[in-house]
Amino acid sequence: MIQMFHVSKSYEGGVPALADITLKIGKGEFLFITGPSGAGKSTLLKIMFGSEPPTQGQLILDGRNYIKIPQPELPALRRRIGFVFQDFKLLPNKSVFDNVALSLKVMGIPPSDVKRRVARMLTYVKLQHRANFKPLQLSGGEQQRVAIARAMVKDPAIILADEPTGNLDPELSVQIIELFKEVNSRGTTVVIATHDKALIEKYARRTIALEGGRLVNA
Amino acid sequence: MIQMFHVSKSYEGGVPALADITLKIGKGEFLFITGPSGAGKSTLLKIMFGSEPPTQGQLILDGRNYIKIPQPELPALRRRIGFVFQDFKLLPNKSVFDNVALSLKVMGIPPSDVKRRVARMLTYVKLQHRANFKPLQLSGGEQQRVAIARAMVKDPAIILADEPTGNLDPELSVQIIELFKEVNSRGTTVVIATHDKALIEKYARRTIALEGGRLVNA
Amino acid sequence: MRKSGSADFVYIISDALSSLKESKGTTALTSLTLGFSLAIFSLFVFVISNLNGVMEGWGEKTQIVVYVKDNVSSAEAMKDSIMKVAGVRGAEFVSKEKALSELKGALKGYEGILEGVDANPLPASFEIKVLEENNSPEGIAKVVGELKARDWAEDVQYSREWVEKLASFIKFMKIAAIGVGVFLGAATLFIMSNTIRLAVYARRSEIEIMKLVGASDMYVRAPFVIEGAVQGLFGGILAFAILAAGRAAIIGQVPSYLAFALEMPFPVPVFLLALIMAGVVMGVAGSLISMNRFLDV
Amino acid sequence: MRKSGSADFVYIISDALSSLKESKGTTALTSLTLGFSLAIFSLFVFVISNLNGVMEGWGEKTQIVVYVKDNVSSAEAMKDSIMKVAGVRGAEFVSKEKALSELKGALKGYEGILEGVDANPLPASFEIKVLEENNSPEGIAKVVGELKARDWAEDVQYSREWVEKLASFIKFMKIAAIGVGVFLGAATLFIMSNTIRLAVYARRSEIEIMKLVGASDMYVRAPFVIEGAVQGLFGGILAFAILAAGRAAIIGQVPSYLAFALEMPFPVPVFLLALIMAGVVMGVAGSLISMNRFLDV
Ligand SMILES: Nc1ncnc2c1ncn2[C@@H]1O[C@H](COP(=O)(O)OP(=O)(O)OP(=O)(O)O)[C@@H](O)[C@H]1O
Ligand SMILES: Nc1ncnc2c1ncn2[C@@H]1O[C@H](COP(=O)(O)OP(=O)(O)OP(=O)(O)O)[C@@H](O)[C@H]1O
Ligand SMILES: [Mg+2]
Ligand SMILES: [Mg+2]
Repeated sequence: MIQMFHVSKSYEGGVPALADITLKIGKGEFLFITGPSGAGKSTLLKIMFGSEPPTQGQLILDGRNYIKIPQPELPALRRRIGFVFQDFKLLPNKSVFDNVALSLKVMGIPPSDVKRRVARMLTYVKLQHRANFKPLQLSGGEQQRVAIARAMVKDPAIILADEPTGNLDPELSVQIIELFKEVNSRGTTVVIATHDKALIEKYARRTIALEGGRLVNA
Repeated sequence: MIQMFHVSKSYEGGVPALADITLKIGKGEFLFITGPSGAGKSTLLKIMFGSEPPTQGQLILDGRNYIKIPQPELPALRRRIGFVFQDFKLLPNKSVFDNVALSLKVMGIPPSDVKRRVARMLTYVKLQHRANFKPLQLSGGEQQRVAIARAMVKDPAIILADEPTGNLDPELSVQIIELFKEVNSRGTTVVIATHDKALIEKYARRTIALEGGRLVNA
Repeated sequence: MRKSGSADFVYIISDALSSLKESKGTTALTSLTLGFSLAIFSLFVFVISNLNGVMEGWGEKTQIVVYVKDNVSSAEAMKDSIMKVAGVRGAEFVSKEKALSELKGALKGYEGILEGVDANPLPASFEIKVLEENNSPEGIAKVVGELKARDWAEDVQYSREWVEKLASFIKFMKIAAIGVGVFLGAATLFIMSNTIRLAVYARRSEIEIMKLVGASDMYVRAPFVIEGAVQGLFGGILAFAILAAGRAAIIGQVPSYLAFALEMPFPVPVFLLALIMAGVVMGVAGSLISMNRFLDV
Repeated sequence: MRKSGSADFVYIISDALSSLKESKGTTALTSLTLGFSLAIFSLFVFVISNLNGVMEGWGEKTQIVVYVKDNVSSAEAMKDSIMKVAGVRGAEFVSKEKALSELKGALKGYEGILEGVDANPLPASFEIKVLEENNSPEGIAKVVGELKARDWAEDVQYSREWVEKLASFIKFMKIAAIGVGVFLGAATLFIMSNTIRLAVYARRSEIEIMKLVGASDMYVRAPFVIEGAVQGLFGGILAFAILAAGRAAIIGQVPSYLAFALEMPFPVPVFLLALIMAGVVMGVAGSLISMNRFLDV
């Protein structure tokens, strides 16, 4: 599903964020990425998502080989990937419902389906009572759950989640990971970047660790 | 130092976020606030900081009784309180150094002192090599540490930290809490809202828990 | 992998409309700026169109006078012959008698001066008007040359100085009008595009997020197109309202011999439509151009 | 608790300056808009000042003519007497001989008509100019009344129609100029304040964060004041440059008898300074007013 060969990334200003990453993630896999702050976890996820081009190396998504994913293909690719951003990236002027619905609307799903699926998804993340709130009227953890709902509602082929439980209490964190496990069991590839040792230990899935931009176990 | 009597808070739209909170935090105390997502932790901190007025009840800060803290007194109050915002609130156009320096500059500290103190603070949070970066060029955890540095650099009388380790790995989290402990041992009152059970257990300080806006143990 | 369905278009429009509601504030500010800018520019167009009319009127007054020999040809024959000259638009016969009575009028109060004069010494003449396109020093010279060749013509007079002065004045006014027009056009375009750019700039992160969620460029553009169109529509109507109100306020004060200055150069609906169209084109183009560089996410 | 130290002011200024660097983009856009708006408004002021000059020139031409009886008084005595009338600015004597030669000039080619005339039947006269402030139908009438009372005055003539037409024209032009001026002033003010408001709006979260970190209102305002001043400065200079360049481009094309239309109404440095001051005042006031509502955090 996702393969990387000798991928390196340096940001402008010469900061090396990733160095020589070779990695294979199979279809339907459930993978944790861990590592200290600044190790390159978010960068790795952004490269898979096509929002940061790698400086070197190659990326294979669905058997297609990319050096840099061309701009016109990005919308189609992104509709297949659910991304939970570390900083949420919610639209501040839209309600919780509309933020979640957006990722279905851009795919052209009919309105009645959208309504049903968004409502169900909000129930899963326990935000049904906040559907009409704007993001700035929510607590940190509530915003994070909106971001999760938006990524999952479209039943994507791949879910990339960047620190999805950083603002959630342990009980809720477990419930969210259970949600990820459930969609994973229906065939979705799930990649989660996290610091939460407790979760990694509890679920004991394949885990890769980054440090200073390098894989330290794979 | 901080006392609250029967404080309630309802946001516009009628959402009750806090109900009848009576609470006393002594000078030099170290307090954890915990509770599930949406319980009202951030709201409680914002009331102590004067950036959200309570709907009901009274607040005593330094022996002065406030119903609502008047606008002209806020700058002086805020210079005495270091606040780590859950969403960081960094100035996007200013460098890491300038973001941290700002909270000293607004107090009129001389430039040479500012330089020295900011540099030392950045070393404490392990960001000396990022001093000239802009916030958007930082990883999530790095941004969080800038926010922490900005709150601590001015040696405030009170530190209010909202989920300060949500984006940090466990080792770094411990180091940051050690920092808080150190300033606390020099007399600073520290209040930390956190979900991190491991930290709470490890440090075993006074902990209050909120649920649905109510204190469940005090 | 789902392909875009038929609901696409509906979403694009309905989302764009609801986004319009969310950004009422900046849309209103931008509409006002567009309106005022358009009003300034069309005030200029208005003044210039009417000035043009005045200048054409002056042009009409340029006259050539042919004094004719007594008893050589009939007035009708001479007039026919004059009208055949290329560039002549009209000719009016002034008889000897009329010439004398005009002189008497000019000497009013001192007619006595003419008492000793028995025979009428004044010649008859034709006052001639030339066509608009011949109303230049060269054009006039050509007509004068042809008229001089007539055997019944005693003398041909025209004020070379007046013709040249008028021509240079009209030329200057045209250059000045073009200069001011280009400046005002550039200024209003600039102001409008800057305003739109600032409004779009405030929403750059929205554009980024939409793209990250998988929206096509069209989906992201739609709200800006509709917003630009609405701004242009309101801007155009506002510009029209400002001008109409200004004209209404001033029209009672105008002495009647100056009323021409406030004539509408075009029919009112054409004017309104032109303003709206100008506003919409500018609003839409401005929005699209301004947002384009944020699309590359 | 530390009190604000002496470094305060230095920080406020230096931070404001570095914030200016960070927001170069919007500052440039706003400067351009300010510049163009100011240029539009001052183009109008420029045109109006010069038109005023022209109208005053016309006013000067209003003349009253007093025809005097032969051999009653000396020219000097009559002139002195005329100059004593309130409202009279100047009087020019036209002798009988000059009047006759002027008539001959008017009849050029047909002087023969006057051959039989021996005695000069034309009277001497004075052409009189009135002061600016008397240049109204009533003012003229008063002067005429006084002149008629002189015993050496044969007749006093003036064109009532011309005086009234001119007065109503000037009145109309003044109303129109005020109307257009008010409109342009309002429009440019509006455009500038909207532009500034949009630029400030894009930075509202910065203001909030500064306040949350404990910055005083003054500290938060300073960058906006300085930015507004810089925008105004550049805007004023730009407006001046546009006008100067436009004038330079057009001045070669102007026929000499129209050169007055391009005269600078004020000395150049005054004009530049006025534009800069207008820009700075608008920029600073606009910034402060726009940001104020975001300060309440
Ligand atoms: N846009 C950027 N420009 C320059 N450097 C960047 C940029 N984004 C990230 N970096 C740097 O790249 C390194 C890796 O960042 P990344 O966000 O991938 O870390 P991370 O593992 O997600 O950390 P965290 O756990 O703190 O979120 C960091 O040192 C960061 O400073
Ligand atoms: N500006 C607001 N307007 C309306 N409701 C709000 C606003 N801010 C917070 N709330 C609501 O108040 C409740 C408490 O929010 P608060 O941010 O205090 O929670 P929290 O304990 O910090 O949660 P988290 O752990 O998720 O950050 C939430 O249900 C939230 O939706
Ligand atoms: Mg990260
Ligand atoms: Mg919170």
